[in-house]
Amino acid sequence: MSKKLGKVFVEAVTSLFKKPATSGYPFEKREIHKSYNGKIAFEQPKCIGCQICVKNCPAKALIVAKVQDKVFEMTISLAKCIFCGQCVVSCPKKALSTTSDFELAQSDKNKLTVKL
Amino acid sequence: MHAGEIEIELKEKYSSSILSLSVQRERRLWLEIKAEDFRSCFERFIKEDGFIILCTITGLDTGEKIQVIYHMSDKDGKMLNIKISIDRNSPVIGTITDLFPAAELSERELEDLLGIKVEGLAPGRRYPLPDNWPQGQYPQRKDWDPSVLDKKIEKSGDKND
Amino acid sequence: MTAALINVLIFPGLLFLFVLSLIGEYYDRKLYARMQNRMGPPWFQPVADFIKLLSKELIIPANADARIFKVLPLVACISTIVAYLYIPLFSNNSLLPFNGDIIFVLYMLTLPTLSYALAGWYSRSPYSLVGTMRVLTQLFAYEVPLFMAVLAPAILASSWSFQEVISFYGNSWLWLVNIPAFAVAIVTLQGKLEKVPFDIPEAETEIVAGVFTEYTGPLYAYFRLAMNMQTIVGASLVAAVFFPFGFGTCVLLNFVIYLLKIAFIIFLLALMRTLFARLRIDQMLVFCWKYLAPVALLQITINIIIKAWF
Amino acid sequence: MTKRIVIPVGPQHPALKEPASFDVTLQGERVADILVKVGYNHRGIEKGCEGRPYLHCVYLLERVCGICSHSHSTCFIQAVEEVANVKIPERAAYIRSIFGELERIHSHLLWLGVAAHEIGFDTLLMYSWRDREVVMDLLALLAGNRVNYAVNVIGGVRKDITEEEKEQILKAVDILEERTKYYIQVATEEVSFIERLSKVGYISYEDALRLGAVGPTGRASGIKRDVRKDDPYAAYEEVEFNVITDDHCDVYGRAVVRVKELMEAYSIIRQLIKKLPQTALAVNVPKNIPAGEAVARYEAPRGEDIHYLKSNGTDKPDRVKLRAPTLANVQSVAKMLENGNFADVPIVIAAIDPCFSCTDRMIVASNDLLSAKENRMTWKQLREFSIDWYKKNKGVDFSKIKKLGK
Repeated sequence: MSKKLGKVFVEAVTSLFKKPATSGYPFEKREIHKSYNGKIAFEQPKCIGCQICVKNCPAKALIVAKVQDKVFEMTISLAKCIFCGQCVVSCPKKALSTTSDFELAQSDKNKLTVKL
Repeated sequence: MHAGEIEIELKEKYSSSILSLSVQRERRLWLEIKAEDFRSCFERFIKEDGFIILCTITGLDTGEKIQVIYHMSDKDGKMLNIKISIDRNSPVIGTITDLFPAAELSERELEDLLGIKVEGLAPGRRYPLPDNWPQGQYPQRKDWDPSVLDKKIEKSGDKND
Repeated sequence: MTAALINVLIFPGLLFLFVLSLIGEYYDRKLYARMQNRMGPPWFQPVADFIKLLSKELIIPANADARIFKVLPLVACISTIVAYLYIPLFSNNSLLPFNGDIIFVLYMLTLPTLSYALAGWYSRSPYSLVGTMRVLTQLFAYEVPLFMAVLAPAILASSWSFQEVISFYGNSWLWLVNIPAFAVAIVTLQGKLEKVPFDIPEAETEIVAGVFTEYTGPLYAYFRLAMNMQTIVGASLVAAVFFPFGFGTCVLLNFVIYLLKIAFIIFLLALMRTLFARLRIDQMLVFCWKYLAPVALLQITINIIIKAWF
Repeated sequence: MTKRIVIPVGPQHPALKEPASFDVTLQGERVADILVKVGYNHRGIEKGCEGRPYLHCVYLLERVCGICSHSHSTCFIQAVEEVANVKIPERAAYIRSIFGELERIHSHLLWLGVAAHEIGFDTLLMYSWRDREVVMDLLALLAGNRVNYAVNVIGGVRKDITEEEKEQILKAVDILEERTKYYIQVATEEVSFIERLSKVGYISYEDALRLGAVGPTGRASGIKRDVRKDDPYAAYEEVEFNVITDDHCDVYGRAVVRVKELMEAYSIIRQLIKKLPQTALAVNVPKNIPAGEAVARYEAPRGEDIHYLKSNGTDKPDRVKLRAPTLANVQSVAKMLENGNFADVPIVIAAIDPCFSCTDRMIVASNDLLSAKENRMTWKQLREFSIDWYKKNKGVDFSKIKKLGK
């Protein structure tokens, strides 16, 4: 090994004049990929109420309830959801999809249970 | 040497102690031996058959017996899984920390989770359960009831306010 | 009397130094961040930190000696401020010049370090105890090279007073002779300020916060303040001794030149922080005595030879 | 100096990102003795698996650890597939390997940053974590998540890699390779870095073997073991790569092994992308797995990961046992620190790239049963205490402020 002093000197000094790699998050937002596993989106007309998503959900975050004949309502607990996307894969009618919405924090616990 | 050849060789060498031996696939050998012959066979596996690496020790509760599986490996990646069955009511095994110091944590895990008594294991801190875990509760046993814990939590009244 | 009070409390004493130290902290942190390609803190961050710490609960460990525990941060602050009063900033004269004020300032700057050591000792926590040991060991390592380096220019000027040193160099280029001593002074100043690569006494990943581990709330705020003021005072001291120029008649220009000088020195300190990993205490000792002390000695020898030659 | 002091490093300490306890007895600055205690992070995952369908187990095991999530889920699935006697499609094997290597890249870059931070070299930490974002973004693009990718299903994978994504992977790999070359230079040339790392945490070949060191920790002591070579899984039989070893036996050697492994990972990814076959992504595996047992091995970034599975013919496993690499490595820490400096404790611990979440796997939450003696405050009590404190000491009354969420 050949030893040198201040190996990162050049990089450090040039960094002074570069745009910072970080950004002021809540004010400046980064673009999120469309394929991001964020909050689940639900298309009500497609749902047939088969409950496969509920059964396959590893976190037991989903509830599908029958509102009236052939109309189903879905409730998700964002606190429980682990954003694995298993429900999207499981759905036989493709009624579920992922969105890139990831800013889901709430100061009120009750608001974490959302009707989709 | 192929797994098949080793199988034949092991069968000849340890015929008196082997209960069963099977080759699942290349590099996976399963072996069940008598618990009382374990120590002597184990030493020979290391010295004579080249299984010099101890991967881990698994303990499991089959309902009638407690089984302990020693997962050994040689330098080519062949795995020898040595299974012994012991009495469920007073499970006792001998330590192998004199051969593999690294087995210490695995053996403590057996003590904590299954209540196996490991003879010859030097005293030390328990692992992995907390120091104030109640006596005689072995979570990895099939008949262990986790509600022992739940009841106490309810009683204390503080539910994540 | 009023004038003296103003001098001590407002300018160039407490208030001015307080503001300058906060600006200095911001500048240092921003530079450090930008060199690491980060955004760095917003301008009000040092003030916000200070106010936040002041409003926090003060916890004094049960084992600690409460009286000394409370007094030490003030000792550190006051001795730093006192040192500042004796350094010429933007005229060739300090507020209260006397012969030997260089030595006095150096000793006043040693006091905060000793108060850190005592603070760690009286905290009675294992981390603080190790921190104390390290503070003292480190003090032995850098103090001698620092003294030698700072006094080398004074030796050439044959005086222990700032005023005479500055007027000796006058407008000549003789101060360039002292550049090796300047390098030693900057490195040892880093050691005095306990920053990477010499942040051994408060190495975060080893002993949590070293001597300050048990300090919380306002008392910790004062220690931090003392640390920040020390940066400014140390930089001013080095600037006064090694850059003895820019003391013209226009006060405003002098002020700007003074700011530029300490900005340059703080930049060097931040750069050093960026470039190196933390040394071990034994490596620090070896480094100081094997490399820095000989260089400082060499500088003194050179200065004596130059003096004889003139 | 004869007086000894015991310095607790952990369970909470700035040097450790996860709870583990190392009680270091010091004699001056020398380490006289060290007592290791792990187990703070035991979450009962092994037990938890017993009551869950296989599908849920995969997600649960993926959350054993955030950094090597793919390792644990792949290792478990390999065991399940062996018991069920399923052969996964080739493309699935390739995609698993690609994710495995991407994970190795982000783990090693993370380690480089952490190691630099432990020795106070924060600039290197910032640089390497900045560049780690490249691979994290790539993973977010490919899998939808930055960690816990959820690409594995029993019988194959869930996410495909399209042509467009291939381009992006290759582009990212090029950027990373260039940066890694720079880090190799920094790690092998920067004086202060080398001074802090070389001859620190020495463990000889024999000791490493005896204490069962695995992964980069073992390889830095010259143990040429790598499950990818010894017991190939996924698509590792199809690619060529070197097992990096080093004979420094110290922390410096471990750093060198890791940065060089990064270069191997880039080459593996390139080969895999080039050869990626066109087959189905997954085969169907029935819910009920036949009775049997299997042991699966996986070369996680930190070393060899082992999962044991026993099934009983239902849709739930009978016993799952996992051995994370840290469990094998943590026991050599005491040996490495013999006669070491106290200042070296953090870096030596960090050098095995510890992951105590993997190691422990269980803790019982709010276990009030364990002892009522301990002085614990509930959230409510804590709030009341703070209101009282501010009223008394600062004259501010915060009680009017409504509790969030009520």
